[in-house]
Amino acid sequence: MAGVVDTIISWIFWPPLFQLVIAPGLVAALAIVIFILWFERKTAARVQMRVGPYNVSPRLGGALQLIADLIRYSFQEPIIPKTVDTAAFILAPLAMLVISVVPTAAIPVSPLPWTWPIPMEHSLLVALALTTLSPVFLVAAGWASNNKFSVIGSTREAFMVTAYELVFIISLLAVAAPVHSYNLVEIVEAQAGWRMFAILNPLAFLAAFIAILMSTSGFPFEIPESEHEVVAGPFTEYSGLLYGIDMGAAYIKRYVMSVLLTIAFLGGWKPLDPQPGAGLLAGYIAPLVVVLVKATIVMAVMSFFRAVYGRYRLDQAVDLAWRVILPMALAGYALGLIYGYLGVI
Amino acid sequence: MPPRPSRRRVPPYGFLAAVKGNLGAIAVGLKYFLDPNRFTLHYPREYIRLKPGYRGFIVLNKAKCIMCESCARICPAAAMKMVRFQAPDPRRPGKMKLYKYPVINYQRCIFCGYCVDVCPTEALRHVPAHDVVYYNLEEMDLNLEQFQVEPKSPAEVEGGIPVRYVFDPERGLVKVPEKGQAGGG
Amino acid sequence: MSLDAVRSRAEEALRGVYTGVEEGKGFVAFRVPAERVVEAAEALKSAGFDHVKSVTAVDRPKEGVIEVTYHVSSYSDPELARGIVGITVSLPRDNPRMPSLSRIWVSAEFQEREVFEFFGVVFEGHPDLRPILLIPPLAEKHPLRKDFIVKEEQVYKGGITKLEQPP
Amino acid sequence: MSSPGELKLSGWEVGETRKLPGMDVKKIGKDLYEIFIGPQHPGSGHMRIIVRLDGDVMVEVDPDLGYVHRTMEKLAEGRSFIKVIPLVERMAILDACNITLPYVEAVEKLMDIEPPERAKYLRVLLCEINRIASHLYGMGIFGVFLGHSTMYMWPFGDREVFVELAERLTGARLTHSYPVPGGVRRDVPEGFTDDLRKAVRYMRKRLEEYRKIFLDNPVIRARLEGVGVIPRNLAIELGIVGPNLRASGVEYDVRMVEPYEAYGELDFEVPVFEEGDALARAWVRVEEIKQSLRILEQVADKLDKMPREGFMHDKFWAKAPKLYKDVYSREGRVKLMPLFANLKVPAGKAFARAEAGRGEIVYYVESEGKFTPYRVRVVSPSFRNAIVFKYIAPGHRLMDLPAIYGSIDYFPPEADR
Repeated sequence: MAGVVDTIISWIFWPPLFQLVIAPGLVAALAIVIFILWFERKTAARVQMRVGPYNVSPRLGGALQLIADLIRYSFQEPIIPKTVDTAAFILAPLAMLVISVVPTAAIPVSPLPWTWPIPMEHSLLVALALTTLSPVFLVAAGWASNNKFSVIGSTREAFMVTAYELVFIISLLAVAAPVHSYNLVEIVEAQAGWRMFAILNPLAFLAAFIAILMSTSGFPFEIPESEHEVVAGPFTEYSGLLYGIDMGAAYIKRYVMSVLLTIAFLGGWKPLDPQPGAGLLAGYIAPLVVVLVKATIVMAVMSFFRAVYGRYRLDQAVDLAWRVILPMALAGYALGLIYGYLGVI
Repeated sequence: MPPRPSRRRVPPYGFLAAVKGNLGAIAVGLKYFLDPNRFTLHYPREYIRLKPGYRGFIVLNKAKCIMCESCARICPAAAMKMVRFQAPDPRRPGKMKLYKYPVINYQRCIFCGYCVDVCPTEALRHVPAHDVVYYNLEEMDLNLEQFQVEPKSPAEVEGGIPVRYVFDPERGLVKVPEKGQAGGG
Repeated sequence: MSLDAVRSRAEEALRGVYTGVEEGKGFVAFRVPAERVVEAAEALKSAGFDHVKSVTAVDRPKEGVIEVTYHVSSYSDPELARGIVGITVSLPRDNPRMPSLSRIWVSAEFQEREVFEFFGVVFEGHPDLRPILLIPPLAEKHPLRKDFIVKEEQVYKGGITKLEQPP
Repeated sequence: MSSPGELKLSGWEVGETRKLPGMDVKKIGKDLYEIFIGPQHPGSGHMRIIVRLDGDVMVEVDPDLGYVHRTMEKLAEGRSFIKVIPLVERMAILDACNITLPYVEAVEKLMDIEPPERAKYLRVLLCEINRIASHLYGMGIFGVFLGHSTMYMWPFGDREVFVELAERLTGARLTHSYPVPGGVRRDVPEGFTDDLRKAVRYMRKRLEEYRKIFLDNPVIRARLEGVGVIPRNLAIELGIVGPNLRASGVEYDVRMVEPYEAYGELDFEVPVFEEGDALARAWVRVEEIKQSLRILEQVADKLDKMPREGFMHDKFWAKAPKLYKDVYSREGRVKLMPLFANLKVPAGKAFARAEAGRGEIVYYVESEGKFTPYRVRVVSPSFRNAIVFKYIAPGHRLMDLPAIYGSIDYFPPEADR
């Protein structure tokens, strides 16, 4: 009997599956995204003299509102207009969702080799490469919608890609330089104590943070789906579950990038230091929880910005990215090179 | 001193001001995040105890009505109209008399209060209720009997807590639960 | 400068063009024949009356005319701003046409479109003369003319009910 | 399955219509893209803006008004003079007193009466409360057009303070129908001036926070600075009104050039900005709120000192029965004499103007000596500002359209009348 349980546990916690589907992959992503959406609405409400979602569960402060929304989206009729390119219209959001989660397969959550889904040597590069895929499907969704606002929205997204992609990659490479490795585990292990890269290299950290905001259209860069100009941007024609997936995918992308940011800059699982031979709980679950909590805090800060900022104009955002953020990322990279040359880490 | 123009310019803005602007905006946001200032009225659970002067629903006191038609004449939305009855005159037996009383159609009423203000005998008055609900449009066209019944706020009927808002120099409006018997106003 | 001074400035500018003066409360209007209205407008504009506050048309079926009044005043001259001057044109009701003044006062452009749809006054030379507020089928009826009648409800409701005893 | 790829692009003339599955496509010009913003669009209000884009730059903007048109000028011809007040105030219910006041003044000019002193101050009081509420509303809409949701909620929340004040004064939150020919309909209730001073103190504090979170916010600065510039001579040429005019450096405010009611006796400034861009228009509104708060304080002091009498012209009130005076002394409510229902106004033509929240509103009232006006012409501030879309917006990027729209504080129901 015990053998069966062990087998089932080992199946569930088989890293390639667990990592991608449960945590930090799809299931954890959905849970955290639901929490973050609730948090975002409550935060905005607190700042804005309102109460926010409340009536669904007054005792929990309306925490079940998002579940209710999810149910509503699931049972709403998905309307597919006659004029859309049907296959692309349906496949784009689904592909976007899947592609958004995929980078988690390359992100380690524990230093122990048996928890890695794939052999780690250049995991930073793999994760970075995988995060850059989803804009293609956003553009496809807008183009397939055959709606003027959607086309404008997806064109804006295409412009934004030129703004954030380079910044994000360069600023993350700034942590690889001092460690002399693309291996995320080694990058985390280098950040012992308070020697986090966020503190050692704030320029690169800030650049990466802003790049995440840009890539997931968070304020002040909520440009592709800016409601007052292009209705919902690429998602104007979507309804029902497909719309829910569209919206969820952006947040899941933000979540995945936040996890990557946590690993690269915020010391990953760092207060914990699982030793070889640690069990499932101490060696896998506990570091995972630490990573997720840190990533959630990063996302919460991003959510708070919704209450403080408006949105930039498209050309201003691109201009800002190339003129301020990119030099900042390059300076961060240079700083990383200096650290690497001096062997500070 | 009479009004006069004053020419100004928008304060200039540089890089340092932009950094300061970012920090200032985030600081103000954080201030309200930690100490929110909410005016929200949780409506069916709470309701506002309206002030005596509020221009709410209108009720007729038929005993005071002198059938002068002023209210129906001044009504800008043609919501208030006179209904006419021919009935025996109690003072002069055997003679018929034309009675005229106002009725109101809440589909059209805009609550301007002209009728109440123009009534020379105060036969019409406002009641402190503004959230009365009707199930269909026909019900909103009141007849003479219905016009004399004082409508009640559904929140009050369902046991909501009456509150009132008081002014505060720090927080704008502060919601204060009001003790006391129902009705009033 | 008092209001009379504003008036005399306008009178000076319009000397020889206007055919009559009409005193209103809060404004003074000069009657101008339709052929010379452009001349009058140019004179007023060069006298400092730089914008149109209202293009007011009044339908007078008894006299068979539509009167169009341009109420103008000044932003740039604080003295002229105190008063309002009108130039009034009488147009025949069956074929009201007059030259557009929106070339001289751009601020009249939308208001001339409004008068066009509500009264049917055709402003010749207007850059973009189409209905602005109404849908085309309604604009063809020219609703602000007096022969477009809007009926309002009356004071009484229903007939008289007979009762056995007083209500 | 259909695909847009069926559209053949070769040899397609401008103006020619071709079929796509489910739609007809017309070529409007080389490299032009036409989008219809509104009337069912989150950023259009009750109007449509037809925009032609070349790339991201607007080349032609055509405001299409009239979606909430009610033909008030026609309706006014059919109803007696006093009934026109609740009618016209529906074009901008959040600015009700300012909008109706010039009409009342025009009728008063025709009747040759002037309201007594206290009534003038009471009108100014409500006008300034309305002006603040109207500016706050405009700033809220402006904020959300720029994606700044906090700047949407804050002014709307703080507007509640002034709406509450107006409710205590008049009994209605928005459509006050407060001024009537000869005077006003209510006197200030007990403790009102203290509440007013508290509200003024609160609003002063809040304006500082608005500045921090909105006007000094780098994102907002970037969006507004140099956008939608209306130079002084163009502003005069287009005949725009109100804060937009004053943001372009024109010193024109009806309260200043032709002081009506009690404005001539009050001490306040009319802020004028030089730049003429969207940012200056936002600043003008904030500065105007500050001046309105100043006026409110002065009016509160003045009302406290004044005896509680003289809220209606003697022509109407001298022969009032005892009941009327009782109601007034008990509730502060001014009862209307029954003759108001059939007010006969002497024949004549009157023109009146006032500075409403969004700018100058003018009325032309013509009476033939009957119970109903012969002609009521009203030109509202938003209607005069609508021309900005056509002449200022082209040349900007599409993303500037909400910034321009919000900055001119355009309010479709007011423009459509």
